[in-house]
Amino acid sequence: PAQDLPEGATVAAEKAADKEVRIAFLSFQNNPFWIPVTDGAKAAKDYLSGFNGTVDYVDLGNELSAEAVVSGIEGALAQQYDGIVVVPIFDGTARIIDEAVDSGVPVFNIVAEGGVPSKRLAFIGQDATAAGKQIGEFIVDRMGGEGKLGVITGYFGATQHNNRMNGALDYIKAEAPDIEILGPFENKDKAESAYSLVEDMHTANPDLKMVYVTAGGPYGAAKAVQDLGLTGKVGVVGFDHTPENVRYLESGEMVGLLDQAPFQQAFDSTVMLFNYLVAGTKPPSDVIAVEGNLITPDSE
Amino acid sequence: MTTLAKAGAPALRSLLRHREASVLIMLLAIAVFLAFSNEYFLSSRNLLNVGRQASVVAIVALGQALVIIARGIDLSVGSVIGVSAVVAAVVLQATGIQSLGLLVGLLTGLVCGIANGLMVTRLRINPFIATLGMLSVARGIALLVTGGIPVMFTGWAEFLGAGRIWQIPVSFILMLILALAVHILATRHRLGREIYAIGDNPKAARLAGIDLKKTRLFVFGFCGCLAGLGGVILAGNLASADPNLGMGYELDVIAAVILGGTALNGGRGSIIGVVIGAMLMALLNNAFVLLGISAYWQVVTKGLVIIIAVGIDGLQRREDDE
Amino acid sequence: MTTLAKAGAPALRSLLRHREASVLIMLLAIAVFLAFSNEYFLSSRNLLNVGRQASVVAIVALGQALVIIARGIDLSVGSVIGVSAVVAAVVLQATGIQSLGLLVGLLTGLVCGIANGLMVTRLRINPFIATLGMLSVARGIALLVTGGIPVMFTGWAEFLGAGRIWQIPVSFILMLILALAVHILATRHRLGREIYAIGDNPKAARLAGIDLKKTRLFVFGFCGCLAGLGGVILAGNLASADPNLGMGYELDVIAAVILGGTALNGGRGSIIGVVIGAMLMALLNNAFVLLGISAYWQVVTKGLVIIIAVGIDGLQRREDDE
Amino acid sequence: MQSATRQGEEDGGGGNAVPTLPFVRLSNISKSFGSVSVLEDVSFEIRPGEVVGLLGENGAGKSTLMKIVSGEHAPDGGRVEIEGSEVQLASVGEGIARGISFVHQELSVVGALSVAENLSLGDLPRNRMGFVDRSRMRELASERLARIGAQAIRPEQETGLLRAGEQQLVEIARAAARNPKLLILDEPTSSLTPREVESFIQYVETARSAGTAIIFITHRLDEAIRLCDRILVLRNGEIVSEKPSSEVTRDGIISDMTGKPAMFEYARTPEVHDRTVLSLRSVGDGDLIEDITLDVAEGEILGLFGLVGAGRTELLETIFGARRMAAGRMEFCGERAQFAKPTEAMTRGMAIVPEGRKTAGILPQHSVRSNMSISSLGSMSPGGIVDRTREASQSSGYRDSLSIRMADDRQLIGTLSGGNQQKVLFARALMTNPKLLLLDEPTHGVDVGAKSEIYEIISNAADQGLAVIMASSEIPEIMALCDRVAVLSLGRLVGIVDRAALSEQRLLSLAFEGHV
Ligand SMILES: Nc1ncnc2c1ncn2[C@@H]1O[C@H](COP(=O)(O)OP(=O)(O)OP(=O)(O)O)[C@@H](O)[C@H]1O
Ligand SMILES: Nc1ncnc2c1ncn2[C@@H]1O[C@H](COP(=O)(O)OP(=O)(O)OP(=O)(O)O)[C@@H](O)[C@H]1O
Ligand SMILES: [Mg+2]
Ligand SMILES: [Mg+2]
Repeated sequence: PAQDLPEGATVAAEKAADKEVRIAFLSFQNNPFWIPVTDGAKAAKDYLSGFNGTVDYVDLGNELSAEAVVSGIEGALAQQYDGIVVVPIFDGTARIIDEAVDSGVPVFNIVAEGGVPSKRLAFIGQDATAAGKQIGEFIVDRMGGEGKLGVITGYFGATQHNNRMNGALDYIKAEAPDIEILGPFENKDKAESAYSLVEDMHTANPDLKMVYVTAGGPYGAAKAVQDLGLTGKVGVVGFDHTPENVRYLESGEMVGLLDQAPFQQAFDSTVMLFNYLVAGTKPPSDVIAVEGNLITPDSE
Repeated sequence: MTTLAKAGAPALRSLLRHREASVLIMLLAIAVFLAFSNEYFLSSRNLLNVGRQASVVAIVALGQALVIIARGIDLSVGSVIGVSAVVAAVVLQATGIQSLGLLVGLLTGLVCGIANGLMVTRLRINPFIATLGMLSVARGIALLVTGGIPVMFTGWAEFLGAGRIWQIPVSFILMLILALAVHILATRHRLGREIYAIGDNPKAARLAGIDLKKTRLFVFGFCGCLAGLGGVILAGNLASADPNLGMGYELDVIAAVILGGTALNGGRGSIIGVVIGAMLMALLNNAFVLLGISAYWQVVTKGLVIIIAVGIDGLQRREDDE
Repeated sequence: MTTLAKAGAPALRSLLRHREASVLIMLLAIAVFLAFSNEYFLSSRNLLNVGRQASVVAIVALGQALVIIARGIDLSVGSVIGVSAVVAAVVLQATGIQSLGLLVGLLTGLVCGIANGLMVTRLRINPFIATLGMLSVARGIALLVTGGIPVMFTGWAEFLGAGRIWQIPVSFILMLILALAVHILATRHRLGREIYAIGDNPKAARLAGIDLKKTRLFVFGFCGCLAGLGGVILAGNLASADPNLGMGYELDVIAAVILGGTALNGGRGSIIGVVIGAMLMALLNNAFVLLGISAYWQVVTKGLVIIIAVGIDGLQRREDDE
Repeated sequence: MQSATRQGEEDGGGGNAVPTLPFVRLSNISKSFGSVSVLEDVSFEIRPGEVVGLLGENGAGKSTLMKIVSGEHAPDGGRVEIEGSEVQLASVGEGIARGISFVHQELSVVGALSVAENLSLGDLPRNRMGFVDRSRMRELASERLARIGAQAIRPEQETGLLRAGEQQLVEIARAAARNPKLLILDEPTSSLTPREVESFIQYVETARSAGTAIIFITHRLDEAIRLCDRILVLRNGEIVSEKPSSEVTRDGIISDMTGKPAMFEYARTPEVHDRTVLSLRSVGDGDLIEDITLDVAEGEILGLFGLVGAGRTELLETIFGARRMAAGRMEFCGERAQFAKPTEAMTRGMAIVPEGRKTAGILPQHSVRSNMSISSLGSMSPGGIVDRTREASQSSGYRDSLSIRMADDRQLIGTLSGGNQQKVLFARALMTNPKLLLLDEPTHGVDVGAKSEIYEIISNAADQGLAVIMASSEIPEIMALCDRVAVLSLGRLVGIVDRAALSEQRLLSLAFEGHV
């Protein structure tokens, strides 16, 4: 029974399963980033139901941690799912993923995975370092190769945040040594903390030109720019096309936003896993890079 | 007593007898250091920023201080901040009535606080556990109400959170007024006096005719209400009410209270100390940015300053406790 | 007393007199519910998973329980988990000697714990503040040691964290052994009895010739050491030592201790209760995964269960406290 | 002081014929806390086998002196010699090692541990594995309890659940168990029943003949005269007299303690009362007391007598709303009264001076003034804000009328002597202008001087029309003050004795009713 692919999805199911195929989709839920992820999983569920596939969306809670991922995979294995789609995010999830694969349950990683290689079927997502570099290029271009750049990172030591930060900073240091970097400072993904940091950065550096927020709460930084009357003088760059962030893109404080095509990641991965289970079709490659869509006020 | 206390003039010595003194000294020491090492530190603009950054923690800490003085603890303040902000924003969005939004924000906080109080007084649940439960329940409600998506929150809340009157942040002014009011409540009002009495010796206070349950209910309700206000200010500052707002605030707030010299086992504490404690925390963050301290050292330094600020006090005191 | 207690057989009533009873009832209630609503719940594999998931919290809670029984509190356990894991991993990576890595992990925890103990006993800093400071300092050190990048951690640690003996997770076995040992320490050993004594009445304990400082130092050191072990297990399970490992664990650990019936103001508490408390927390998480409850309801449910588990106990007790 | 010491040497030993080396000798000890000097130039000594009574008003410095002997405090000046050599004890542990055992005035048992554990605390018996040898511990406990005649206490019981008196016995047993060379007993008998006191005295006799030196602090003069070989009186931190007990008289000791001639034995002339203030009909709490019926009239002092555990405290708590009244009916000032909490009782015109000054009375971190005014803040806070001038003037008024001795009413209450703390609690109760005053052991641990002042306070209150219910274990004070006495036994009212029929014999025989 052929069905139309939902908008934003790119992979179609090859054939219906003879025997019901059960897939567990493990993800988190703590901020708007996850909404399109969930939507993608739900869309895949609807879509695959026509092919004798079941997708159970399992919420791992609102606190992102490797332990939660491990417990989730353990739970899915105990419930004898045929395949698992998971958001591993952290180093330290490789072991349990290997365990699942070794016991015959393929695992598809999405969004972000740790640096340690695992036996997962494939990974679809954005390479954080590459995304950082993409932003770095944008920053250098936008700043004209000089001036002061404030850096606010989510959690010191969080792999994804580190990679996004270093991807950008390594590029900037190499290509535009005249850009002076302030920080990094930690905002623990909090917008209010980003706000205060921008306030203080601007106080100590009246010639501040740009602010790069690697993780949560970029709109707090944008709001500070707005409240300080610096719209047009200081630009904020960050990740994810959430409504809050986009609002400041429209008013001009936010000058660049990179997204991760989360809906597509969720949908495509589930269907590719299904195809592997049903038809033995391997995904096109080990790592399926999702090109980040960088939007700027001009591109709107 | 250390030589420090012995050598000082009588005035200094009498100052040192207050528990908040050592934190004040730490605060001043950092301020003096900053004044010499960064030209912008003493600018009125920077000082006002620090004031604004301290104000939400300080406002919530005012309520927390009363709870702790009455031998309780409220771990739920961070979540109450979140749920109050989103409920206020949702109501505002639905009705468009500014005053209603604000009122509902405060009321949500109050309701959470009263629920804490009832659990402690009626169900006799340990305050730590009761409010730990509320921490989870309130956060969950905030997430459910919004579906996890931040809600726009402008208007009066934005004025409270980000507005300025002659350059002075409104939230800072509000904090000062509230601190004064709570100070008067604590030291001059009958209720405040009874709160101290309950914390000092609950059994004796009860036999002296103080209504323990009513008073405890009041402190929890009041703390919840201030957390609600804190939520409105915080969300207003960002013009957006995020269901995750205020996460982890409880530790900052309790730290401010205890840094300010309030005893965790009740009966003792000053409102001025609480404000000093909150200021110290904000000043530290300011210092990191102004001095450009390297990333990981920021984390280490924060811990050390907290330890030293209280350690000075411990060192100069005799072993009078047990 | 409620009708519940009155109606029950004498055996039930004597059970209910224990504070941990109401949490045990909650645990059983959830287990029965799960057994009916999910076919996989009772599979030995799932039950062992729950055991494994509870084990780190339980192990660290064993130490925390002793600290709390002795009238202290240790907020730094989460960070100590992190710093011990990364130091162990770094040493292992540098030397390649498995035993050394493990030993250094435990030692790092011990050192942090002893530092907490010294701050509390020598500098007379309130344990809440001292360990809050350590929470920051230890995390900062973990970041500095690793430069913020997770370190591979395999070998013995992986066996401890992820290994199984006849299908039973090693960490679960370790937890049971440690729980038994600490239970015997607490109930049968002189040191354990002295810990209860100093928590219940420090003054009387001192007058009876118990060395308060030494005993307090011991409990903080022991707790730190167990947190170190917890760090090694957790990192071993993940085969990777992340400097952010264990972040936020302190609340889970303290909740497990208090759910298990330990009094926050010292002197009372049982080790069996602590294990039950940790099991309840792990079972809840398992239930969420098995039942597919949405994240937001998970948060609400978790809070409600904690409140109800302790509330049952409060309701059936008279107002004996004040 | 020198002469006193010499006199001590001559008479020392009491019943002991062999003149031995003093076990402890203190010379010119002084001690102050902050700027307050508590002990000045105190010298005395005690020999093995001697029982020395240490008497003095509240705050005279008795406990402080003993804390110096036991190693808890270090003296500011002077010498401490033990068995002939000078020592500087650094901790209680060292004192214990030297053979000094101290039963403290404040209860210091560990409530969470069993009686057996308390009895071995600090030296728990261990088996070869290093674990607590529980059967050995229990044996030791039974043996130790039996030694002081307290075999009724079960060793495995949780200590916190015992009565105060029983806890006191556990402490005495613990101190005695160490076979100390010097046993210091700081008001050990204050919460014991007469029978327990008898067994305790027997123990003291045995220990004395075994060569233990004993220092005995008490406010019960008769007990001291009966038990001790020698009596030392401390006043304001100085030893003012030291005599063999055969040479002292009650009046003599009192005038030494107070520095004034002996006080008059208080005896109240009752007035005629008719208006009933409180009436109880078959009141019970469903637990420890039941079926209590009695009336109290305006201006009357009703005594409540009974053995420890008779339920006096529970009755007062029930009246005051601090305990649930499960059965019966209460009328207060002619109206039905059923209080859910003490606040309601207080608004209606009751006030209490509770038993247990430290645990249920004072607010230790508060000033004297705040302690006095805490119950009356409602009446002195127009608009909620406390009128501080009024508070200060009220406070100084009561300070004068109850003659509370202190430097400044803003000092912490803990710095006052016990008697003065008790007067502050009276001031707190009286400041609310009650119609009914409930007193529970109002002179517990209060010295003779303060006692007579408190009697005067109580009597004056009654003269001004207050109804007073006074629970007390001290027969003399009941006899001196009460117009009628209700006697409780095992939670029931066993009789009400009128003043005319009042005698010690009658009270005791009623109180023992129902006891085997
Ligand atoms: N730790 C302390 N700090 C300050 N003052 C103290 C301390 N201990 C005792 N005092 C003061 O020393 C004086 C003597 O106290 P002490 O306890 O020795 O009296 P006491 O003779 O035992 O009286 P009581 O009969 O009431 O027990 C009192 O004024 C008391 O307030
Ligand atoms: N049967 C009992 N079991 C446990 N505790 C008891 C019992 N009876 C009395 N108590 C406790 O012992 C203490 C003294 O008992 P109670 O108040 O009945 O005696 P009382 O007549 O007031 O004597 P006193 O005031 O001299 O101690 C109280 O704290 C009371 O709660
Ligand atoms: Mg004394
Ligand atoms: Mg009594």
